[in-house]
Amino acid sequence: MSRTGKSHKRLDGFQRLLLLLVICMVMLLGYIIWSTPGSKPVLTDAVAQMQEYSGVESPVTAVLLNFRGYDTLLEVMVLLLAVIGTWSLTEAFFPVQGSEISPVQMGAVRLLAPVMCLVAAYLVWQGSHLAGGAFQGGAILGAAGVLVLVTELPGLRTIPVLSLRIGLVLGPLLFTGTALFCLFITGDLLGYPKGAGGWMILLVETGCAVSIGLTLALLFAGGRPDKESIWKNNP
Amino acid sequence: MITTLIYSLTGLILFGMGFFTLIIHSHPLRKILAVNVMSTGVFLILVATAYIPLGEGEIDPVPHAMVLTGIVVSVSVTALALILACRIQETSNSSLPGRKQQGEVPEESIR
Amino acid sequence: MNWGQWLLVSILLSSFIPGIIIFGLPEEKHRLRTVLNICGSIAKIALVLIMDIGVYFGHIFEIRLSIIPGVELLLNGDPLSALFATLSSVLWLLTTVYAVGYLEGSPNRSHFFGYFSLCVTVTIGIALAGNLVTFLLFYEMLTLTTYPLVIHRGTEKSQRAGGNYLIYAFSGGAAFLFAVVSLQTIVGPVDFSAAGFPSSFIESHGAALILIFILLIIGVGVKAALVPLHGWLPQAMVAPAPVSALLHAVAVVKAGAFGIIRIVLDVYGPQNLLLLGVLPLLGGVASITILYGSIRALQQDDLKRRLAFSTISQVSYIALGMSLADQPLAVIGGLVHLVHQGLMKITLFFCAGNLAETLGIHRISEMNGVARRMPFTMAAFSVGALGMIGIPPTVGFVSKWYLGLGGLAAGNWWVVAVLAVSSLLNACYFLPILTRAWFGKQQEPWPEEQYIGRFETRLMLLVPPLITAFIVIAAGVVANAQVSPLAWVRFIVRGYTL
Amino acid sequence: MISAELQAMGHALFLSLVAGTPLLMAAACCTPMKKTVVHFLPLAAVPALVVAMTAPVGLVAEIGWFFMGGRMGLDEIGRIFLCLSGFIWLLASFSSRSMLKHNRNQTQYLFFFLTSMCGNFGLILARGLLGYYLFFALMSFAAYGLIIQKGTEKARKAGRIYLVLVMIGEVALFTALIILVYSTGSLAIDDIAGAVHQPLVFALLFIGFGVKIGALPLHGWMVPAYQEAPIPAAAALAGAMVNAGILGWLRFLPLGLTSYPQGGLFFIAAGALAAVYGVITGLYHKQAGAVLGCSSISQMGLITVIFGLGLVDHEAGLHATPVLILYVVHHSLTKSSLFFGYDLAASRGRILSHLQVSAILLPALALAGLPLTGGAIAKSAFKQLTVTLGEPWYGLSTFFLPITAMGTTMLMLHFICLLRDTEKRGNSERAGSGIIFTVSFIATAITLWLWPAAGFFVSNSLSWTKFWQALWPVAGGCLLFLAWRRFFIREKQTLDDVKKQTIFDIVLFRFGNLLQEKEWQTTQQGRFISYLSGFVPQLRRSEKIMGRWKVVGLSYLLLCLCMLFLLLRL
Amino acid sequence: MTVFQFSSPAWMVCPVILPLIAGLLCFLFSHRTFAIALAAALTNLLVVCLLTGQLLVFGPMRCHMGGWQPPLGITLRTDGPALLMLLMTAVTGLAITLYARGYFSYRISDPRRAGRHQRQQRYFWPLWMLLLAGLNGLFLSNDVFNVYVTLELIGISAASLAALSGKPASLLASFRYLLVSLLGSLTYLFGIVFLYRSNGVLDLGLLQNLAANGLGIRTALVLMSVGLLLKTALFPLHFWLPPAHANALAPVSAILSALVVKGSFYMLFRFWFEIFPSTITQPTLNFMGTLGAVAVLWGAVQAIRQHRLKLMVAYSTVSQLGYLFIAFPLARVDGGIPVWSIVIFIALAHACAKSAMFMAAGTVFLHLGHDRIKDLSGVRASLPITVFAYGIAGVSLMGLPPSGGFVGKWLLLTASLGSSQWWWALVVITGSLLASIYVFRVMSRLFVIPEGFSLKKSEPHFRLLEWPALALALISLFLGLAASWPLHILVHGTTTLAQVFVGGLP
Repeated sequence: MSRTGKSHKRLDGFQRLLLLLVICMVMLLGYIIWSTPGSKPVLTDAVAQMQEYSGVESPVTAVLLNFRGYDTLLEVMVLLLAVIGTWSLTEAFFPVQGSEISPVQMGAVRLLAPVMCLVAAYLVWQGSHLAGGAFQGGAILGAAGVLVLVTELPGLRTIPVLSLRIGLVLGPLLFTGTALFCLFITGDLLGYPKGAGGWMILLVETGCAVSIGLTLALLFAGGRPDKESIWKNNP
Repeated sequence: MITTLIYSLTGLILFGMGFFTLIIHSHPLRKILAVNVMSTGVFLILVATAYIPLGEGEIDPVPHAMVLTGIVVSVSVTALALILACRIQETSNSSLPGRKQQGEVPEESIR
Repeated sequence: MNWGQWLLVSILLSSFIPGIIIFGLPEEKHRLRTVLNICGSIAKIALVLIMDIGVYFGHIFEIRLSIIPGVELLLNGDPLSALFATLSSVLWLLTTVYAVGYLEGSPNRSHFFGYFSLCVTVTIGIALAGNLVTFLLFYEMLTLTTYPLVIHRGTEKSQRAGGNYLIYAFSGGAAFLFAVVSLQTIVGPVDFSAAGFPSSFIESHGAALILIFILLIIGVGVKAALVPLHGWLPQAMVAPAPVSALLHAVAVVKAGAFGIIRIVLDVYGPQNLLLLGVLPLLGGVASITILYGSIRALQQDDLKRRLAFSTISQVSYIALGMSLADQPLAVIGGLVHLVHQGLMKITLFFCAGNLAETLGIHRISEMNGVARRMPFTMAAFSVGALGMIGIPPTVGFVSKWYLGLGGLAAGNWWVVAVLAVSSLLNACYFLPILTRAWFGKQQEPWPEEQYIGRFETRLMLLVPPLITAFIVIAAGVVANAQVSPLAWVRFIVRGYTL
Repeated sequence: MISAELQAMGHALFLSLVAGTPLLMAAACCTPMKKTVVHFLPLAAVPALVVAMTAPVGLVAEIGWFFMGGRMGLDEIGRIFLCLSGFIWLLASFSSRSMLKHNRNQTQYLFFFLTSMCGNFGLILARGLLGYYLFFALMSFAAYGLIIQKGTEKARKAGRIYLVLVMIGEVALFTALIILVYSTGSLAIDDIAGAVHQPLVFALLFIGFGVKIGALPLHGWMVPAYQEAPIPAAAALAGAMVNAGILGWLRFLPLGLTSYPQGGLFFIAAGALAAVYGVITGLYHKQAGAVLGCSSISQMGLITVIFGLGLVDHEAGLHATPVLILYVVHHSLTKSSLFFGYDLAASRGRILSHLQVSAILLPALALAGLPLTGGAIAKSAFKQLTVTLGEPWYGLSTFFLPITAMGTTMLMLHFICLLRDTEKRGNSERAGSGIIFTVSFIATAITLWLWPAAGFFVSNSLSWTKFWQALWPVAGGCLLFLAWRRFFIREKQTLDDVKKQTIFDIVLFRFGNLLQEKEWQTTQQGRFISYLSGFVPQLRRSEKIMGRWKVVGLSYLLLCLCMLFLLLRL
Repeated sequence: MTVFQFSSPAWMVCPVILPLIAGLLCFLFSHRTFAIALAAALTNLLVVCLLTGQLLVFGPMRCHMGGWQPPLGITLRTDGPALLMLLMTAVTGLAITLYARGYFSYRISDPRRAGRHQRQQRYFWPLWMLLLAGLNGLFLSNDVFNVYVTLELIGISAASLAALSGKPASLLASFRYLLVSLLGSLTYLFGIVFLYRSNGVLDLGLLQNLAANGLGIRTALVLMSVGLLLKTALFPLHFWLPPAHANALAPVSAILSALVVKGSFYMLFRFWFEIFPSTITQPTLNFMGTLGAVAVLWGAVQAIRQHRLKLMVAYSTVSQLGYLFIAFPLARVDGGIPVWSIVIFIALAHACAKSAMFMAAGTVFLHLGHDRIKDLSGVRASLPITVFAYGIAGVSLMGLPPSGGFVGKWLLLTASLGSSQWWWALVVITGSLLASIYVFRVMSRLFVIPEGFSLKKSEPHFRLLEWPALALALISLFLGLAASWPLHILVHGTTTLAQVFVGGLP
């Protein structure tokens, strides 16, 4: 059994049985995939038809933030939830105290971080017509945040907790606010008013990108900041 | 056609492997990774479906949006799970001070 | 809602509201609690009497409340329910008075009296139930409301007894539920009516109906303590005496017996049962119970346990009467025993409680000469015991008489034999108690003599058994009068075309 | 109309007084008035005598509400019995009154005394089945209180034996009555006359009333009860209450209307055996009361024989009835006067004068049938009856009657001897016991002579042959007794019925032990739970196993596959 | 504005958006979080009542997100089952909100660990509000993929909530819960893939109208069902539930047991009974019924032998969930009341009763500092209302009349006996018998006041702990008497469901 620590070397009978079953299952599903070639999605045409009303040119963004914007709204909440969850669990423990950081790394990060922010902003803007958008931008931002965290630069650490919270909530709140605003204007949740779709989506995406970036960075930090907005084991 | 099939089957195999790892291995990190592999497999199949019916360059944007959402969800859950695992490790280590350096969660507790 | 419906509701509320208020009362306000209890019970008696009169003159009391299609709550005042309701409400008043005296100074009284009132509410509900679903509702609630009373003492033993009680009661309830639903799926919603369901179903669903009948009887038989299902009753004796009185005479056992009556007379109807041919089964079980209970009672030295086994035996007279459902005389005997057994048994339990509370006597072997110390209590006890044996002119004789006549009319000689043997056995376990108490010589001091006062015990403990003992004799002596349990039962039986 | 109703009410009240007076007085015993009750005790029996003397025959009163239909009435037989019982109860209450002056337990005694009196009177007047049964039961159970009065171990045992037998009798009677009522559909005694056909009912009635008169298999209570009861109570028992059994037979199996030869044979056999048995066992008793009890068994045996003869056919029944009543009257008076004599002896101690001894000897030998006494008249009537009935019975009586007479003589002499040895009971001499005895003695001596209804039998017995026939057994008995006393009596051969194991004990202890208190259903709380808890380790383990990821994976896979198979219909 | 009209379908978004905003605000602010949450819960209840009124007046409604009709956009809709679930969530949620307030303020009043408890409260509110939003979203959703997102929302917040207490046991349980939840979601997503491949639509309404007999659809259904079953903790996959539910904080336990499992079950119910009823075969239904039956018995037996109160209650959930599945094989019985409505009704009754029971258990835990069953004696003296609530909730779980549980069981019995499948009836009856054993095993302890017991005064905070539990228990009790009302809502206007079940099956 795996308890002995040799699990990765040899499989016992039970595990073999499991393996067999998994293989059966995979083969069965594979057969089904193979035998059902798939039909032409109804949606594709619809998306193509409605593209022009969506306010953006990229179909993916249109689906994400307009046609199925409600999904995305909830999804942003999922991300926020992850942060709340981690914060409720533990305090941040990164970075490990006392590890030496080479000056090269410091320098590189100092150089890279603003560039990454720029790239992120570009990606968000680009999202309206090409591949890109809030998530991509947010990911880059998050990476920048991680770099800053790794190098113990004061950037993130000195931000007060309240500001962090605001930053985290900014995107979702903006999104929800926009949705509600649309509800009042057009009677539909996220039903962007005609013509206003483009910039509203951009607004939402920008807010979300900031929040997503912050979220990812804070997830990396692995816990809540303590009260004085300074990481627990700040030297 | 065949491309999508290959993608799909690869995704399926990834799913199966992930699943097998999930149920066989007891280490929390492995489990988290296994789940990630599984989700990757599912995303792969999903992305593959986007190509199916259309010939020239056009893709179905809906699966893409779905995959994007899925990835975000996966990231969130992974993060949460990792931190949970760490926390479990911390608490179990604090109860067993001798094993602090080992970093291994007792298997019994995870099963 | 017309006045009749208000009456039904207020009959239920007259004990429910005091019960709820009592739950909220602090422990110290015993005076207020007593007043509430007594007022509630007097009001209930008055209301029930009004209903009796109404029923006698043919007024229809009925409330229907449909829950879902097929499940309807129906409260109904017919002569049979009036009988049970009157019995319960009268005995409740006495038991309340007794309990107030009995529990004087003991802890958790507001809890006790709260459940006490609820229990009676539920019992009256059983009496008034107009269909099987309503009956089931109150039947299950009865288990719940009596359980806290059974474990009132809080000892390990009482908890075990309570647990056992629950297991039995809930198993019975489960069987009952199963049967009720099955019956409904076959014959549709069943209201209690003199005719029973149409006999056309018997041809199509004979076997199922027999099975359902057995299940129904098992369901109510648990509370009525028919023999294989009686195990909880002797154990429940750990409860305080008023609770035992309540269990045996007013509520639980009676509810079971009443259920048997309802099932036989109103759900199936004697004619259908005759066609199905299941009545001998009931009769057999009842006879076995009668004899078994008596024999077991013989072996007990604990007074209350002996009384408990005696209850097992006596309540089955009712079942015996019902097993001869096509014979009006037997039905009269069974029905009237519902009242009579209640009166006699409550007397006995009051007296046993008096002995325990005043002198600390729990065992029969400690009772030598106790009648000299407590003559009135033992006089009441003797009346109850003689009634149980069936000595005229007590009420016990009246029921036996009608049962025997009914048995003969049905051509079942064994009924008379069972009655005779059971009388003998009853004598065997009651007469020694009496002789001990009256003519025995006190050899050692009473186990714990607690009360020394003007009367032999507290007045509130003394009066209820004397009243019930008086009724035991009086109801027998005036059995033939216009107003007596027997007369009412005859009135009931006239309503059935047997 | 109103006057008729009033009259009916008046009759009802009049008849109710007979049983009601003792009952009311019994109720008064439970109140602080009990001291007064003692003084007026004899008054309780007075209404009975008054009614018996004055009420017209055929007086009937209905009390509809009473106990499923109460019906009272006085017929000829009832009048005789009421008269007899009233007289004996009167004497007994006088005697009791003097006894009670020194007794602390008077309330209890009074209560039971009065209650049994009430029962006795009530059953005589009852014209309904249930009424008869009610008062019969009342009397029987109340008599238990009298028997046990002394409170000694022996008395309690005697009471217990009595109670068991009474209970058996009650149950038998109940069963018999219920069958009778079922088969006739009526609750009135008059309607069931001659309705008894089933052997079962016969047997049940024999048992039900036989207990009261000590018929043979059911005689066990009599000796100890007479021995242990206070003497006035014993007198009432022997003189009045016993008769209730006879009356019962007469009521439910009215002679002349019922004929049942086999049953009659059974009665005769049982009676004859009892007659002999009573005598033989009596000789071994060393207590006067017990000896009287045995004599009662024997005499009642004779009465049973008479009754059995009456059952042979209708004709015989008509003849037997007066004989039976005659014998009953004779026996009651004689036996009660013997008890009062015993009382006298007991209150005086050894110092009985010869006069007194010989005075007691008279009723004693009257019982044996000494010529010119009631006994002789009764026995000649008996013989006359057998003559009427024809051969087998006549032969029997010529053989049987002298033997019982001899035995009774021996028994009575034994009694007298014992009486002389009786130790003084009580603290002081009781006033009036002499007077009471005298009254009863006179009654015994003259009643039959003065009773017009018995005139036929009296005149019948007055002939030399009859005289001789009556005398020789008595004389022979005397001789035999002397011989027996001389040669056979031994100390160890005394019987003490009280110590015998009774059915009651057997039921209580043997039977109970057999069934051993096994709490197989009740001791274990929720056997179901304990049964479940037997599985606890397995359950816990399996639940743990189900939580393992591998097992989870397995079940997940299996679930997937199962559902795939089910849904895809592969 | 049209939006605020009674007839406006836009009210539908409120149950999602309001808790969402409340959650964000709760996270943002550190004070007055309770007030925000309470306001959201109350408004939620009001809106749901309004929606119910809407349903009764106008029948089922649809609300298109962003104004896009399906297949393009996402649709929310109300119908009977959805509204009943919403009502259940709103009522239970309100009670839990109040209870949680009492719970945390009691714990914070203990100075020793005030900090930790304050922190727990701090994060409890946003998590709970987002969970509420997720649940409401799930119940309203009419889109397969949207369901996935809401499931994730629920899963993550539930796992975080389960871990809130921070004890090792709860962390472990929560970790496992998270993984299971993820596995379930992935399986579900896998199912969506098949669904999308076969039909290319995600809207439930459209899926329902398709001739759904293809291999892909069936596979999709299997995968989605298995994923949902995993989250619903049906018998062989229930392993994660008891530790997660039992080790969480009391209000969290109530949420998890009463609401969260119902969410995934509700979707399963929709797929099986509304969307793909014609795809489902009777053997499959029997299979589910069998699993349900085993769950009923297994859960009850395990509950009987637990030594801790909360674990017992958790196992009772396993058992009670089985009842929902027992109704499956009876689905095709046509009678007075369609069986699918029974399922929802049972879920409703169970939600109220179980949350009341967990609340009571939590209060007892707070009061005594432990929940070992054998040491529970004397609680009645100090917490009479809690014990009463426990008892009434127990009555409903046991299925004694007149509780909601009784009516549910009655309907199940009627259906099973009416279709001559008496074995299900036997299981139902046995299950309730076993339930009575485990309920009263505790009850007998709670009721007893041992000799020389010194009364522990209950504190003012307990008012907020005791009354919500009692209220819910009473609701579960009187649900039986008012059963016709929820059943009326259920059937009202859901013609599609009704039609399918009365005659639309192969």
